[in-house]
Amino acid sequence: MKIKASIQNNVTSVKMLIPHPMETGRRKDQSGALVPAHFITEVTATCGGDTVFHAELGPGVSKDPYLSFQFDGAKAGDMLSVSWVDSKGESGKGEAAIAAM
Amino acid sequence: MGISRRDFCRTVAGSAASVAVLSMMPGTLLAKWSDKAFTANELDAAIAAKYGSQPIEDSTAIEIKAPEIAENGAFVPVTVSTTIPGVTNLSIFTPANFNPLVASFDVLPRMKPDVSFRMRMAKTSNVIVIAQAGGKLYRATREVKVTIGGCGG
Amino acid sequence: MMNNKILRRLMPAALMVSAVMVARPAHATDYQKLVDADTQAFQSYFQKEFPEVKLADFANGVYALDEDARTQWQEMEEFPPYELDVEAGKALFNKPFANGKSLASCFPNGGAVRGQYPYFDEKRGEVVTLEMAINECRVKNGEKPWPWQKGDLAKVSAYMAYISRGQKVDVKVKSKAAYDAYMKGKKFFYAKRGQLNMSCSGCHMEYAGRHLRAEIVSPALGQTTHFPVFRSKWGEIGTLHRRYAGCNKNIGAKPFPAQSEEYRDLEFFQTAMSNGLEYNGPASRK
Amino acid sequence: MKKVLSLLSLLVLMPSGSMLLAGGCSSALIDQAEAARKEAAALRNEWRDTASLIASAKEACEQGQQAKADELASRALNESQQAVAQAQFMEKNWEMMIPEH
Repeated sequence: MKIKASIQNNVTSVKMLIPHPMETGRRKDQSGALVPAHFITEVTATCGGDTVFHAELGPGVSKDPYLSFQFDGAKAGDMLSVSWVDSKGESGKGEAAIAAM
Repeated sequence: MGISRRDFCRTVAGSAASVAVLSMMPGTLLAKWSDKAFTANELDAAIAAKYGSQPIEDSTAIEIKAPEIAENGAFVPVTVSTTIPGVTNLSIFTPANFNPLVASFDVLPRMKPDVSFRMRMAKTSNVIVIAQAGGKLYRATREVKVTIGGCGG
Repeated sequence: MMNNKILRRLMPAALMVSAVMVARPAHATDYQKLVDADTQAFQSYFQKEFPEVKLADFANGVYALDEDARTQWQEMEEFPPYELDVEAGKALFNKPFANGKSLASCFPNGGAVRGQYPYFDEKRGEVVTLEMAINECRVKNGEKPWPWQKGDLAKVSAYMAYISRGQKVDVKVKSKAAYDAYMKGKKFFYAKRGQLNMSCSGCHMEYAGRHLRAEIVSPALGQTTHFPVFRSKWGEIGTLHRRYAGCNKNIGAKPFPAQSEEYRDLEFFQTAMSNGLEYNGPASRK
Repeated sequence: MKKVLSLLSLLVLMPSGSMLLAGGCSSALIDQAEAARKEAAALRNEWRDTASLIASAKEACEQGQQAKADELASRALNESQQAVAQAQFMEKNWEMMIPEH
């Protein structure tokens, strides 16, 4: 996954792109068979021991989900950790240092 | 417009890390996913499953930034923000989708009630945002027209 | 309808065309000069059509012409979906072949060579595109070529375009053979084809910026600068020739294979028409 | 999809002689349409649906649906002839299509 985190006026802006098919379970493949549902259900971000972001997603979120949020109380150089789990129990994780703007 | 590669943050996504996360990830996190709300097929049922049945007040303090005409229903950029004090959750619904609940964001203490993401829209429909604050529910609605792509490349 | 259109244009155009054809200079023909004159006329067509749009902005396609679409596009560009492809393309570019070499060993300047393609290879007597060069490098090193339209080839092309951003489009036409290829591309661009009797120019010049059903038609100027593109409709990254094939299908013509002579000549012509603009691929499109 | 395409092209490529042997189907109209399609293809101006129209015509012919086969074949023939005329016209006149401002 790709994460961009930057801080300006004490507000940290986070943007992320998570490679994931986000299959709705309602799409048919070329042979006409239904592709089983497979989508990210939860995304969590932590910084300095605090959970600063928690989202629940459904199959209505676009393929390769893009998520953006803002939070307070971090400083440049702090690490932001992001993790996700999906409907099959698979998971992923990424990290980024918060850059000064 | 060019984004320098140097601006990209260092990312770690090794398989070892993934395994570690999987084992660290408490089962409660998975169980917590609001399955009833996400699998509901009707808007009202999805809202009720998410928040319980209670009155919803229309609010102008919720802003939905979304295109008037979506370039493509597979990637509709949406930004949701609110000035309602004490908001703890922002959820986005669209009634025309098979599952109306699209995403639900908890507004944690350090977080701003301001999120962006990209959603799928099956056809022209409303984007409905419910904000939860102090046990009350607030709602804003915005229509997005969805057309089918063709000669725009 | 065909006849109307011709009658409308027949007289002045025919005279001009024959004047050009008849005027044979005594010394060797300066093909570049002929091309440059075409480029100038082509670009001035768009500048007259859209006086408020800066020339360089045509590299941004339809988003140069439509505000609402531009806003959405800019939101996509906040964190464009092709960044994942650029990253994957970089890995593929540096990944060793079975013989220990890699794509990186075929291209100078770390692969930042987008600006050198397409070009006319005088020895081979044909137009060489970037995608072609990538696959030829693979074959030369004993690897199988990638499929032309999407996937790994498009990802590597996206990476190479990305690290080449800002390079100037500068297609050179120096010989009779190169000019012949250019003219084939030019003919392809202007000739009507298919069940709908439509041409590239009919839509992307005469209808650029206007609505075709719910779509706003993109201008032909700058179209080749931003490929490959992540197209929301595809849900993935794809090459210019994939888009050409899609356009041909839309007008009821049988598409040519990607990297066919037809599409390479078309790319050659179309890119020459954008001479002076900057390469800005990859891009996201709807 | 690929399979369908190659099947189609097989059908199209199959000479009418072998069709006779295989299905006992013969149609002058189909042969004419196929010849015209080839002419358009040689001019690099084949239309999108011609080949599949011919394939459907052959299929109908094989199944003894002569009227349907003729209808499809004449559509294909008409398309091919238009495609040839279009190519010939454009060959001479394409430069007049260059829009002027």
